[in-house]
Amino acid sequence: MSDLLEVRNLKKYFPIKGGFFRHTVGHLKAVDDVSFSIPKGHTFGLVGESGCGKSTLGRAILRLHEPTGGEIHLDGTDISRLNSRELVAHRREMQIIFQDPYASLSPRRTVMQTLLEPMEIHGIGNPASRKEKVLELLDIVGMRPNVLHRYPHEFSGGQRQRIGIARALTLDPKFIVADEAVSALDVSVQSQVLNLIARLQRELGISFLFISHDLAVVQHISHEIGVMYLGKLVEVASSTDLYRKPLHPYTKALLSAIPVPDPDSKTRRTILQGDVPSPLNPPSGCPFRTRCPEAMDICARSMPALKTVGEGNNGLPHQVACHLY
Amino acid sequence: MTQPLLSVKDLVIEFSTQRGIVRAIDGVSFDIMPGETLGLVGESGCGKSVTSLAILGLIPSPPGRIISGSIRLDGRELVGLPESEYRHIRGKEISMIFQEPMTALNPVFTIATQMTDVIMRHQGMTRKQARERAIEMLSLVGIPSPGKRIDEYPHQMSGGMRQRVMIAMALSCNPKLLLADEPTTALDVTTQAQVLEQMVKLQDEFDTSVVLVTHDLGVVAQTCSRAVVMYAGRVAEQAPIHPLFNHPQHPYTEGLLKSIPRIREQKLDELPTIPGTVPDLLHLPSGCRFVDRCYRADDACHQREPDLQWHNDQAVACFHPVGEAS
Amino acid sequence: MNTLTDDIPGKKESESLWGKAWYKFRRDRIGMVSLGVVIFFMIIALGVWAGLWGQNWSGIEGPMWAPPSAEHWAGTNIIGQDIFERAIYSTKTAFEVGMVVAILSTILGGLLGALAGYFTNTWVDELILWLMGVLDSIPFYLFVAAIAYSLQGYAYSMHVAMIATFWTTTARLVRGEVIKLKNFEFVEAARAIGLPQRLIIFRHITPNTFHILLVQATIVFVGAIKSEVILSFLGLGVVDGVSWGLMIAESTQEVQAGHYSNFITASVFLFILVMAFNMFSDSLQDALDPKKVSA
Amino acid sequence: MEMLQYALRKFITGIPLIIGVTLISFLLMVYFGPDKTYELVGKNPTPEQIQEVRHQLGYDQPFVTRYLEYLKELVTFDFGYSDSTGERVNSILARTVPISLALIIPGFVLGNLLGIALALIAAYHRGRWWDKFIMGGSVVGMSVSFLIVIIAFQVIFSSNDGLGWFPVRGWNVYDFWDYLRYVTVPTLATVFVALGYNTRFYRAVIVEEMGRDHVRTAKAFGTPPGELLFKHILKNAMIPIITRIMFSIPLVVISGSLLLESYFGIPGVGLVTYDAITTGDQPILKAVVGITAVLFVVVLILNDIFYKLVDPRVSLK
Amino acid sequence: TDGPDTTGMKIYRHSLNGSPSSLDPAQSATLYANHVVVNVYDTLYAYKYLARPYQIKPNLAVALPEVSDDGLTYTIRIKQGVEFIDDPAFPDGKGREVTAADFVYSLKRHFDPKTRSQGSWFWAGRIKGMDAWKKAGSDYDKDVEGLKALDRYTIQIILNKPFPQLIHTLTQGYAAIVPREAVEYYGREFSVHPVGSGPFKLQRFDSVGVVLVRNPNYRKEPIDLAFEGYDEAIHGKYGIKEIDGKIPPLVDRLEIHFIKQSLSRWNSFTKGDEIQYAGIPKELLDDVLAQKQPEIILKPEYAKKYFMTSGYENGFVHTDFNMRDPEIGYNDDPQREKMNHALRCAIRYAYNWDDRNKKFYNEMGFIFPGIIPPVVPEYDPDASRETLRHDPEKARQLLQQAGWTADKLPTLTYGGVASVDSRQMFEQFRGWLMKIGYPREKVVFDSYASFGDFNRAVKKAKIKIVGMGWGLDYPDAENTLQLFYGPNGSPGSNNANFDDPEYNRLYEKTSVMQQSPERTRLYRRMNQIVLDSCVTISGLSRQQIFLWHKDVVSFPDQSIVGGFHLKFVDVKEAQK
Ligand SMILES: Nc1ncnc2c1ncn2[C@@H]1O[C@H](COP(=O)(O)OP(=O)(O)OP(=O)(O)O)[C@@H](O)[C@H]1O
Ligand SMILES: Nc1ncnc2c1ncn2[C@@H]1O[C@H](COP(=O)(O)OP(=O)(O)OP(=O)(O)O)[C@@H](O)[C@H]1O
Ligand SMILES: [Mg+2]
Ligand SMILES: [Mg+2]
Ligand code: NI
Repeated sequence: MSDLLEVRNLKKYFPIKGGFFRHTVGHLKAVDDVSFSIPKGHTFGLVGESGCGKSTLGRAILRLHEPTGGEIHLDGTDISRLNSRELVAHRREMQIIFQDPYASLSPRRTVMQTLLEPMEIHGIGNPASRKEKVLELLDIVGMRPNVLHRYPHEFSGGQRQRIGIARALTLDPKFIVADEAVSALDVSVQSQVLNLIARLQRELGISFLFISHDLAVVQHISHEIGVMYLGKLVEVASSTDLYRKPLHPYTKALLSAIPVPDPDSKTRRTILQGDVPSPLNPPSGCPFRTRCPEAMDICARSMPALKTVGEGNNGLPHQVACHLY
Repeated sequence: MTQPLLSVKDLVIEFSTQRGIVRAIDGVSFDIMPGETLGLVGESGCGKSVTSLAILGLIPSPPGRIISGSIRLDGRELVGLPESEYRHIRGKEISMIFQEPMTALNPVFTIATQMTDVIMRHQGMTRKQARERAIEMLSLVGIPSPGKRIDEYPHQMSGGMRQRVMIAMALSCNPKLLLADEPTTALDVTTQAQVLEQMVKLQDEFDTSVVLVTHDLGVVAQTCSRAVVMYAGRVAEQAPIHPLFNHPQHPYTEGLLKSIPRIREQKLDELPTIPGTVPDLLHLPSGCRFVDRCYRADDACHQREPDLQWHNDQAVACFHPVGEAS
Repeated sequence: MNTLTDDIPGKKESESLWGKAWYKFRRDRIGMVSLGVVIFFMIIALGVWAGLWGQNWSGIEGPMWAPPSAEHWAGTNIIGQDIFERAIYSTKTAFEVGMVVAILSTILGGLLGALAGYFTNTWVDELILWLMGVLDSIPFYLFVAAIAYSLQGYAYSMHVAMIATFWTTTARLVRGEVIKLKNFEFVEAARAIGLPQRLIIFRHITPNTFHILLVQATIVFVGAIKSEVILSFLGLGVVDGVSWGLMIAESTQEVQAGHYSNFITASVFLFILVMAFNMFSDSLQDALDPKKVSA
Repeated sequence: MEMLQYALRKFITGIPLIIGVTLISFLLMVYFGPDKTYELVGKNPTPEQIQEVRHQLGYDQPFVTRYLEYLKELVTFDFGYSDSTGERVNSILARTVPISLALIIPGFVLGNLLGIALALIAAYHRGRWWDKFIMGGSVVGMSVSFLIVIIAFQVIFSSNDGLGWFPVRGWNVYDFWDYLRYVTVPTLATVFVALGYNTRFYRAVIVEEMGRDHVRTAKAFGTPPGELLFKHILKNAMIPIITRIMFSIPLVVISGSLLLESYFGIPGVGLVTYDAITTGDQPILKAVVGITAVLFVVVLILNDIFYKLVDPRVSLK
Repeated sequence: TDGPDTTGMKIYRHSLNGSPSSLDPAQSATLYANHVVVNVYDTLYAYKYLARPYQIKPNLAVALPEVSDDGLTYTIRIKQGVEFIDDPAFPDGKGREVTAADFVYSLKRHFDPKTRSQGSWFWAGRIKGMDAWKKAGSDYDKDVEGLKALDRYTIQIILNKPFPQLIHTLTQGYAAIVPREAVEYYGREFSVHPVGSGPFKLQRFDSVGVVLVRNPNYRKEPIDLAFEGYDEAIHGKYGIKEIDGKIPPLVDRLEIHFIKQSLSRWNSFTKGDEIQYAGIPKELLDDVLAQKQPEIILKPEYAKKYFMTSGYENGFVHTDFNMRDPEIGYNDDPQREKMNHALRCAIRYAYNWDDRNKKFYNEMGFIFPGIIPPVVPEYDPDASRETLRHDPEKARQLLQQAGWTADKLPTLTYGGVASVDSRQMFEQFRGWLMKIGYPREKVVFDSYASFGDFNRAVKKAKIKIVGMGWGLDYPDAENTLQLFYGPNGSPGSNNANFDDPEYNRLYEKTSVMQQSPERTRLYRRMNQIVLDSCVTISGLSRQQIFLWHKDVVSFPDQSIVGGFHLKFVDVKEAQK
């Protein structure tokens, strides 16, 4: 199975301004040396706490943020080296679905305008064929054609999210970043949208980077899952492995913290102490050591590298960055 | 049988909006026993917050208005209570924690000012005593070095800490009832677990009744003893936690429970869903509010609204509860 | 397997935000009455413009300071011109000043505000902010006077000066709104599909500031009319024709001598229009408030 | 110390603003402003005489030289002599600015205080009768022209045709009682007009603040209405209020109130400025514009520092 | 209250409708400036307080000048022992004696560019050697042949050609005597720090007024009312007699308030003692006066409280055509020049003097043909009034005959300083022109926000029609006739840019003549030339009414020089 997307040592640092002349006095390492790959037709789930750099990673891959360093290979092309004109051409191949169903659609544009725009920009087809494509997309996301001339505010959150998905599909991308695409939805609608995404992926063979803070959601939809903590990937494994045999103490804590909708569930909960450290001055060594129940001396001194510790049931390697292993 | 601490009966609340009169709460009833934790669940917009605000007498008016019904605290009627008297109940007998830890605290005053104001007002302490009490409360909710942090401003704290401050503040006057409106929704799972645990612990300690408003059934399962499931301004089902999760009777509860994504050994190809969306309160279907999305609906459901029917300690508003032959 | 529906709740009223705003506005009684008054004035102005009435504002028709009569409804002024006729003609002047200043300063403010907001933290923003700061700190009268001199005899010098000073407020508002909007995900979505910046700004962002622009335009309109009165009083105002400001300036000496007609007529016209416009502007603001629209 | 450093940095970044204001104003003055020459030549001048006067005024110098000279004057705070009276510009300002301040401050303070008070009342009774009444009044206040108010008030309060309580005009102030007699009518007029705008603005700010979550929290903890309004809401609303007040200060200090001064015959800086504008008295204009620009920058800094005092979230960085 | 320590003082509160900008005598171009300058400085000569027509009397001079037979050499002796006020400008702070050299210095100042003199035109080209002195760099230590101090108290002036009006110029504020020490000590600020030897000294000066206080060292010269021209029939009712023999100045403190708004001024006047002197606002004339013609009479309620005098101004208002503009004045094409002449005359017929007089001058102005106003002896009461006739029919006829049609008519720019009055005057003017078929769009108001800008446009001959007023510097028609003398064209005082060879020749001839019937004949001939050429629509002398409180002993005059009467003003009661 070939990898559609390969991310190598991706970094995204935001400059911190300060001092008398408001020059850059330091960097906020939102994404720090992250590598992973996604095979064609696979979904890679990304979980982690708020502010750990998930969105930044997703956006850096699409070059909506300019990466500070690293390589991004999409279907053989190094996205990170394209100039702006080439980039526009490659935007067809990668798209994004956003979290906020209210903020992600242009409020003063009709569904029709929103869906036609990407094709117009890229000069795909003629007006008639574009229209046809729009209708086809609406059908795929399960909406009737009579919505075409309505404005976003006339739809419910779930419906908007579908329009957002349809927009991402207009250019027939190979790769889509879904950044918390279902987090803002009510549970009953959330599952509808999750089903839709899963179906699209199966039918169209698109690769997804599925970002969420909800492990349960990610586990359901992903083939492989990466756990992020303070800008770094701390564990990568196939979704079944990660749930069955979490290795990193953070992953364990994360899993046990998920409230299970079953009053009889008897899982032992690991309650983490303390708060997420500020990414502005991360702790030395392993970033998790300040909250880690199993921290050792070495953790303060060196940052453990992400290393493969075994192979899961479906041939995917299980990687973890922890001194315990 | 013990008297309920709080008893809500046939509450009806309307909002007048530009588009017309919205009946946000339409005949809601439930009781809370002393020391009990009651979950109030339902999807966005079903009226959870409005209900809890109504208990505190904080429905923004205009546009909101309590049309009818009663809310009794220890037998005392709260609906129609004048502001001047209500003020003495708020914070003292009933406290509230709000969802947004970022905005619920006043950004321009220190934690100390905000907490001591409340304590002084309701406990008649001097500022010094109140401050001591506040520090004690902060340490109870697990804030490290509370003596120092009490003089910080809200923005200097993380979301989880702020929420804990809110809890400390809410419990500082030993209220009989604590209303928690989605207290952890805005927090990360790990923080959420911390805060919830803290809350449960303190509740035991202070023997406070809690109404926990949430849309997360997982949270309910782990913290509540009983739950009320609301749908579009009405109570759909009300039951102790075990029967509710194991034998839901309302098709909505059932659908809700099924569609929650949970970590499963065996991955499902497709998550079960409830088709459709929550109806707009201005354009409710005739009959049962859930009728358009219900797989068990028949003509009767289209014609009449079902009332809440009690079976032992479980109540359901459905003509064809799950488990009955349809 | 597709169990999705697309029932749109509450779509009866109207399709667009503007439609909704209009729907809301229609129910606002004060708003409708004030709009009526504004339209009434506008018709007067159009009539003058089309030559239907108010044409004889400069002719010397009657005696000095004639009292109101059937012939001269509001009497005559010192040189025997018909005051009512002049007040009517001034309505046109007021609308001309108001319209020109409101439209142009709104366009300018909207444009520069959007650019500044979109390009925050770049030199574009710095430059525009600098310009706004500079224009705001030059004393208004110096500005107007200087421009009035520089465009000596040019009928629109007052307009130019007002536009140059009034646009900054609009621009600041728009800039703030654009800063807010550009962090919305739909902007990022537009970037993700490869939309050029120009289109992002003018197709996706600026349309969302139209409500601010509209309200701001009405505020500037009122501001322009009121400034005209003071400028005309100082001799920096309308060059040709007559305006309420000029009439009031003429009348300031007369009032204490008991010739109130000029003063009252011009003041009443001015007051009613400004008042109606203020109320209209308020109602419009309510109707267009996005928070309230989406309720 | 942090404050001082901040102020210094802010001031340095304010320099482009000062340069911009002075450059543009000076350009306007030099190329578009009135020509003082023709005020100074006699009734029957010869071309040579006109040339002489231009030379005396420095009009024959290149623009750059004149502008640099201006900057030097600004830095040394010495603006030379008025082209009209020949008096030192500094002594003119020292004489007139205090009078303008004495004239304006009561109205300014009262207008803002009353505005806030009325706004609080209106916001507290939002949507009810009081609110409608106050807001109606403020629309009326906003709709009347200042000019008309001044004329009307002078007739009503001062002239013998009206009540005749106050002097018609002048500024013969030697003690506090004189001051009250002369300042009352101008103050009433100012307050009348300012109140409309202020009340409206402050009400909007307060209403916005009332809708915030923390206000609801305070209510939920039984905060009495007075404390809610004056402690919780007002302190939070201070930022826009301070901004509004601060930014009107430079204009008040330096531009005075032209209309009031000319109508009430008060020898303030507004009149001096206006005369300088219309007669092209460049030394005075240079001083006024320069000082206004500097004041603006100072206000900008002070404003940020006040923010910091009011709102702990604001950092000066 | 009037400030600290005014109790026991005699205070007179005068008012003016405008303000001076400079108190430097060399810049005392306005009436307002003269009000102050002649009261803080001394001039060699002055006009008698009460005698009308004006008569010159010696002031600082001992007697009238001795003039040589050829009219070129003037010898003037000045009083001894007169001292400047004490001032830090003097080495020991004590005022020193005024000498002949001070006068020489004061006049030379006008020819020093640094002085920015506005009055040098009086003497330019007339004093022997002055131009050369200026060319050589205005060095005060160098002598001027025609202007010398023969000794400490004797001045000698030598002219290039006779200048009969010279003595009049020496009464002006321009000719006031300033000490060199003060000029040099105060530099540019001399204009706000007057140091003179006049009856008063300055205490305060700002844009709303001046405060002068008595100069205690002013020379003690008792008033001789008979010499000043007292006439019981005219002055008796004002109680002036009682000042006879007293020593001026008669008040301790003289306040002059500058109040531009006439109603404000009136309200202040009627209020009580805010000010004690004012005019009547034109809007209120009917309320205040019982009768306007032939004699002006106050209504009893005002007559009870106030004294009043009236008289025609020493000057007149007129409207000039700019002859340098080819569309209305001289033109290379003789045919067009003829048409322009017809056009100007037609406009003059359209002009309605009575209407203007009624609406802007209270029907009290004096309308006369031409440019010799009634206050000068050369005025001709029997001149034809044809050129004053309002006849729209005739105007239309003239236009038609000359071949003018509505679309051919040039656009007329009517210049003025932006003020309500000038605008209304313009609108009235346009109204008249519209009545003779002039399209409204073709009559344009060219408004200027300041006098300086308006003056620039006038001096650059940019405006077609200019409404002007001229205040006589001295009562001699020469002062108005020079307004149409060709070489005085813009930027000089000849705003019409009239340039007629015969007129110019006659002007040059009369300018050196002493008053005589022959000169009067020639003056009238020049007047006729101006009228025939239709270069100006002229003129009207305004009626002036002065009112003052009855507790003030005064006979106000502000027609010539301005303010010279103030040292004779007395008040009955001191401040309590
Ligand atoms: N444009 C930016 N400039 C500076 N810092 C930024 C920027 N965008 C993000 N950051 C910082 O980078 C870090 C990672 O942010 P990011 O939005 O990627 O987190 P996230 O994991 O997506 O969080 P969430 O779950 O809240 O969406 C945060 O600390 C954030 O403050
Ligand atoms: N201020 C208000 N004005 C108008 N309608 C309101 C107002 N507050 C609440 N409502 C109406 O009441 C209904 C219930 O709102 P409520 O806030 O109780 O929902 P909720 O269950 O708390 O939802 P969420 O999970 O989103 O907080 C909403 O549908 C809304 O239309
Ligand atoms: Mg994110
Ligand atoms: Mg809620
Ligand atoms: Ni069970």
